[in-house]
Amino acid sequence: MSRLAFSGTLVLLLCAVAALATLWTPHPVDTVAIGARFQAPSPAHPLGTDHLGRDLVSMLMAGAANSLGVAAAAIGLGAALGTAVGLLMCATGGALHVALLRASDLLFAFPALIVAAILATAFGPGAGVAVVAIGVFNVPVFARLAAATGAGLMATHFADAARLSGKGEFRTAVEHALPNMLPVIATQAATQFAIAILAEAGLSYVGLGVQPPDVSWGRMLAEAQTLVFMAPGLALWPGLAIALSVCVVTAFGERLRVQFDPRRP
Amino acid sequence: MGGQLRAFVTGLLSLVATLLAASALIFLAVNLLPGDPAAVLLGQNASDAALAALRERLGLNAPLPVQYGRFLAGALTGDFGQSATYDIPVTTLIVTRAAVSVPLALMAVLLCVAVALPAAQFAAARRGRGGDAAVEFLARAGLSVPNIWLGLGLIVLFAIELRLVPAGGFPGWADPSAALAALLLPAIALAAPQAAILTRLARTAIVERADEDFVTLGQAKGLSRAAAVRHHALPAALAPILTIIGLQFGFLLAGAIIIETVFSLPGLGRLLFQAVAQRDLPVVQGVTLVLVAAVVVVNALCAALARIADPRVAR
Amino acid sequence: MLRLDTLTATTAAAQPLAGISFDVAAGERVAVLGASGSGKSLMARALLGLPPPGVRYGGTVRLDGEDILSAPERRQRALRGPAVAMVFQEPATALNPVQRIGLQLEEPLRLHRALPREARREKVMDALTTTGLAADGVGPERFPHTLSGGQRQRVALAIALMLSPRLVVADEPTSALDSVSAARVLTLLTDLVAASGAALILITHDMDVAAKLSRILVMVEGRVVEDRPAAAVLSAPQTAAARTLVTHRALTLAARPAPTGAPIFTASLTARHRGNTILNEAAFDVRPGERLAIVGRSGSGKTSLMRAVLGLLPARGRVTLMGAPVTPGDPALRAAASLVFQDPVTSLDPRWRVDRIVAEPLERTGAPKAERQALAEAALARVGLGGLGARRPHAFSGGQRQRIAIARALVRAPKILVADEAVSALDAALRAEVITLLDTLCREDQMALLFIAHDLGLVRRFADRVLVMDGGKTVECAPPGQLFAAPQTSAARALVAAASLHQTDNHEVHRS
Amino acid sequence: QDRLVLGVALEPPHLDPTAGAAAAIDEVVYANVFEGLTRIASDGSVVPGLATSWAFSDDGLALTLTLRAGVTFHDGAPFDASVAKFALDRARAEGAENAQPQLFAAIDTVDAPDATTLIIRLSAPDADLPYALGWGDAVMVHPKTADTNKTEPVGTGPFRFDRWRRGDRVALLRSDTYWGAAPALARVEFAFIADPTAALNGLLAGDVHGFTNFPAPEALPLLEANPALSVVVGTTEGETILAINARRAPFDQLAVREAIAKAIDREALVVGAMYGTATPIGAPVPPHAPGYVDLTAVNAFDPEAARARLAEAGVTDLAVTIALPPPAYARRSGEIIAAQLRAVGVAASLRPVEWSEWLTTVFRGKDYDLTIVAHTEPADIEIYGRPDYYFGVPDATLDKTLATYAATSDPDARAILLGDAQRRIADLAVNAFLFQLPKIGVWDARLTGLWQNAPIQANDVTGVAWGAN
Ligand SMILES: Nc1ncnc2c1ncn2[C@@H]1O[C@H](COP(=O)(O)OP(=O)(O)OP(=O)(O)O)[C@@H](O)[C@H]1O
Ligand SMILES: Nc1ncnc2c1ncn2[C@@H]1O[C@H](COP(=O)(O)OP(=O)(O)OP(=O)(O)O)[C@@H](O)[C@H]1O
Ligand SMILES: [Mg+2]
Ligand SMILES: [Mg+2]
Repeated sequence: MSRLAFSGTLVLLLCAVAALATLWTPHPVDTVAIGARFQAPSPAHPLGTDHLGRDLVSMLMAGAANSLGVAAAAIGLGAALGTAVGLLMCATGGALHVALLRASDLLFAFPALIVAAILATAFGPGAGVAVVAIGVFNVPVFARLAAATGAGLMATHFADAARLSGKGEFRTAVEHALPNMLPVIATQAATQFAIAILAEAGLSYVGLGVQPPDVSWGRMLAEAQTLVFMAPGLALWPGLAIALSVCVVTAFGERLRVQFDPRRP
Repeated sequence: MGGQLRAFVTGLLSLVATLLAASALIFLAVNLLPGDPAAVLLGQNASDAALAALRERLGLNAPLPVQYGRFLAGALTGDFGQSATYDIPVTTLIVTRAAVSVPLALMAVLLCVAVALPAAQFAAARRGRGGDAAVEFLARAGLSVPNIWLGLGLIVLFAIELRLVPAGGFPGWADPSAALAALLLPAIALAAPQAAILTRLARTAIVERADEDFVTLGQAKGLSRAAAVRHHALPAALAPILTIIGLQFGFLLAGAIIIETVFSLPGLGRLLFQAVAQRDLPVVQGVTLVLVAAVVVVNALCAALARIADPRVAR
Repeated sequence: MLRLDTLTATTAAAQPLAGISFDVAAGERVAVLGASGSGKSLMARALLGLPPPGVRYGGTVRLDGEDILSAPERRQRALRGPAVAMVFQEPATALNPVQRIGLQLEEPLRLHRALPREARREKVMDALTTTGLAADGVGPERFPHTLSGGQRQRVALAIALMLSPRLVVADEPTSALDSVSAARVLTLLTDLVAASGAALILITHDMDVAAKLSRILVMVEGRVVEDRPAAAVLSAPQTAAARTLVTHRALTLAARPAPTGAPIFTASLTARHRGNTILNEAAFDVRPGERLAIVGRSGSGKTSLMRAVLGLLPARGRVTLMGAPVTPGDPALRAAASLVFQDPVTSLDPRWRVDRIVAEPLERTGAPKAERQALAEAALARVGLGGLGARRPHAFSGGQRQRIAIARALVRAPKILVADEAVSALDAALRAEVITLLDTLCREDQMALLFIAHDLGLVRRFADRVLVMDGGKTVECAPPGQLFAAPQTSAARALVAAASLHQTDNHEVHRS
Repeated sequence: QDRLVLGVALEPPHLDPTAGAAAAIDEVVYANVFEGLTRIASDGSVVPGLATSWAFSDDGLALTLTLRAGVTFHDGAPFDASVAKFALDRARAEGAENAQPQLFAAIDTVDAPDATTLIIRLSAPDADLPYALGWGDAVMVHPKTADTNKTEPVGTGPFRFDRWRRGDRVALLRSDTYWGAAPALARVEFAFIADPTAALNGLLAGDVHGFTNFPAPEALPLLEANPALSVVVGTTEGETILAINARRAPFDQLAVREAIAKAIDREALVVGAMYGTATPIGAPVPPHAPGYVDLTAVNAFDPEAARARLAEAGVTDLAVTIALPPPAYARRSGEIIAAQLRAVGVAASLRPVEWSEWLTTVFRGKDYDLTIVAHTEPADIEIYGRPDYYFGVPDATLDKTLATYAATSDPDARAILLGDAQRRIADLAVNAFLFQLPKIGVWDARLTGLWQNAPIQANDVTGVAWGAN
């Protein structure tokens, strides 16, 4: 199996667990059983239970759904909007181009956590806010990438050929620049996806991420902070889940990059 | 010269436009949020008269455009008004907090560069071999470990077990060595993921140039592979690396909230965060503006440095 | 002095060098020829013991009896520079873009000679002088990007010769240069190597260049298939590969009448870019069926003129089409004129099917889809690629791709075809194929052809008139015979002189 | 050693206790920098402060206080009756920035006949006035420095303000001009550490010597096992409630409110959210208060009964949102209560809010279903009689009891009235009553003199000293 296929399989596996968790977890995660908290691993609870008596395996599964879901939605949002803006920058010149460039720079300069804080106050913290905050932060990333890649593509002879066929800048950008930049975008998306998983954890840490009764790895980690000395597993497992999925997803992104590298032998 | 002056002026104008847009945006956003700073200050038992008086004193009763105009007029002279919560000039507040955030970000960037560039160059010179894979592994690990985890681990090890440095807090710059000690762990925790990112990006940038003929020419002149990469590929890759560092610095300056919280450091990030919670509009405005300005200026600076590093970029 | 014995190069998937053996005596000058991908560059790098990543060498490369490949790294480094030096193909990448050239010239001295700084400086200045750079006003403080391609190659040459090596390996040092610069670099290379008594291995695809060296090696798929004195190879090539290389230098074109009638197309254009004038009232006219060649040194504005005419580059001026004034980029003009780009790789969108690519110019004509399909298929058939429309560009060879580009240009039956170095990226066999096609089109369809070319041999045989450009101006326009016999302007004279350097007596022009 | 670093969770916005609601202000300056005429002792009793004695007139409409002589502010300005009159008049002025105007509501005029006599005349009897004068909101400030106290507090206390590094700490130094016995500590620093993890780390690393209000009860087993630390769990005046918006249907129905109260397992809550450090309550009076009645049996945990009550009220598919202010007790309780409500068929969702939003939306705007909050003011049962308070069920009986209670000064009669009020409130299920907020003290085992309980939100370090070992 190629390394790309291998890392791709791992990513799929991760997504499968997350998808499964939206339908089924071994134990419910929205009930509490204070009497059963801090249980050691047992056949019924292979990783034990948390501070509210919930099964840790079920929590990790449910957390996967939210953590990965938020990351995926955020990157989807950021990549779609960013690519659109980048394409628009490719297809336009003059004032509009400069305005878009500035707007994207401005977005980039804005501290992302503040955007999240403001959104959270306006709409109440939660998965939606996390998606928008992380997504917004990613818009300029993809916009820059799309603009830079697209600028090269718009200068190719096949773009000129499209212009000579009577097509406008925008149509040329959509028909020629867009399909050719997709590999680059996809590769970047994998890397940003990994960063988004970490960002979700960070948002949860400061209380702006997924809210109870929903579960996310970041929230689990944040809540286990003061318990590390007494119930280290509560911090260990979600931390590991984050680290491993970031690792798997970046590896996949790296493989994608190599795969699409024009210099590849 | 005329061209350069024009470029400078347009650059300045676009910076001002960016800041104006930023301030208008943040002003509107914070004003539309539910919540009232006067209510926070006076609490549950406050009388309506007292609330109204305080709102008047804080200038919250004026129409929004007037408030914004006042803010702009003040900002032009470096006066961002009084903090609604602390009741001291926002500028003073920013200066004291910047005394933590700026050195912290600088230390983190320095650490990050000091680790990432040699590692990247080491990996690039050994592309596809064991050393490269090891660096890639470490970089990926550095990126993957959640920041909170790393911070906590450092505290437990160095502050609680070994008692080498404090677990948090900031003693001020009166005693520089104590200040540096207090910033060391946070800087490391902050730098680690950035160093991982920079290592990977820098490695790619160097590798992209390591196959160019001029690097081979360096070897053809008798340099070893590593030396050829160091003397030729790295300098040629410096421009994009500097751009990345610029972006990272901006991020570290404003995005350190989590680390500031874990280490209870009085930095700009936490100040801003708290000001949003308390609807301390002058502080939110002032800090955001300063941060955005800093990011824009630092990026411009790095672009200028990149231009020096790579004479081709210069227009 | 140099002896290669069953040199092989192995990659994970293949063996691009399959056992090469030959000798080179001291002071000998050897040309290495071969199709693209035949292993020339890999062989060259073996002489330095510097495999590209992913490649392993086998066999031996002995320099005065000492095997470079198996020598310890330290020893290899000691040999690189003082014993063997190399000049790379691409002037754009051969020099470190962020280092002043003085430092780069000095580096071999710092590495291998214990000289004081002053002495090193002096040697650098000497090198700049002998390569004529000092005369061009190029000092050691310059950065590579401020130099022209030819000047950069001269710097690279100076670096290679700095330590007077016994062997100089030059990998296509002039193929990226315009003819004037190429001629200058080549003369300098051969002269300096001769003066220092070093042996030279020159990789080239230019028969005319090879003809001037003492020996020719022809490589095919990682093997040396022919290794004989230059004159022998040229006069009686023994292998098919060598024969192809030699015979395609002469092209047979059918006779045709001189074009007559009113100009179908005229233009006079001025264009500026960031304060620089790139086109300065550049003007031309062309008649139906006429082939107008546009020549000039690199950067003289040839491509810019073509792009300006078609509205791809903003320009001011006058353009008329069949007597009526049109704006550049006018739809009528775009309907009447088509463009074939220099590089077949970048002119086709790799993600599109070939039939869609060919039909693209028809999309805006309002023709129904079926009709567009049919036209595209017809155009593909016309360039000999009928029935292959469902494939994507990567499934075609370089020559086929260029034919696809031509099919796209032809699909709207243009009255004018503009070709920007449409054949220079092709090897000799493919080049002939494409030129024959263009020739047919001009004759049979009375299509006017504007073509940019560096290859003055081709221009002389193929053009009806030649337009010389210099510094964004059109400075001279005359039939080839007249121009080559009596160039009027200095720009034309320089071109003709450079061409004759290349041109050897055995270069025949067939016009049956 | 005579230096103490005390951790506190929240940073005060400023340091003038007479001009702000934040408990964090009192936690730094009360009794340390500023003193009132009276003072609340560690057992909650009223003891002499800058007034050495006081007495009500027979009709209860005048309070005469004798002031301590020879007291000066840290800047050398003398304290006398005219200063006291100024301080009180300033605090009770119309539109003053004082956060507790109700304390001074009964005061009509303040007179200073001589330097050490102050007469406060009332418009109605107010037995609690001496107690009220002990609040931080009633401390003595000097006319010269009153306006700058926010940033440079100048009081009469045993410690004077040294410096405040915002975001990090406030430092106090021993005052040489203090009228009383010099404190043992020469320097006291209040370090602001909001994050529970950071608090725990700071304690373990020895950066801070203690927390009077440690924010992470879950870490107590670890800290108790540490011989270098003392863990002292006490009580506060904070009754933690699940406030119910009875203005909004269907919470106007008694059965629905009872159902909500019965759905909550307080034992589990106290263990789950507070790690067993808190005491369950059944009414808004602290268990340590005189007149307390244990009413936890009223609407005790009974999910079946809760379902039945809901059915009785004809309420099906009840969906509620619980607004949660930032403190950890609220956020943690919210998660558990939401799960407990779900268990009886009430779809509970959570909305975390900042204090600013809580105050405007929930408290003043009364726009909420349920919210969890601790009412930390001492002896504050009167809020159940306020007609336009953010919670409350209109009830004439309760209003009458509370009014009589306020006007009564006889302790025994007060206890009986307080008992009636508690029972009525519990029966009406005005709110669901959760637990008395604990005060979790953790400090270096060598420290003596820190308060176990918090009858008032303050960290009086006057009597704190480092022990022998
Ligand atoms: N680093 C490498 N890894 C794998 N294969 C390589 C590598 N470098 C070259 N090759 C292969 O070796 C063969 C010979 O390449 P080489 O560069 O020597 O050709 P060339 O004759 O110089 O061609 P050109 O005229 O286009 O420069 C090609 O098939 C090429 O794909
Ligand atoms: N997009 C551009 N940006 C900057 N300069 C340009 C651009 N296009 C053309 N020029 C400049 O215009 C001049 C003419 O360039 P042009 O490409 O037309 O030359 P050319 O004669 O086609 O050269 P070559 O033979 O190398 O293709 C050059 O000096 C070039 O640097
Ligand atoms: Mg080659
Ligand atoms: Mg050109």
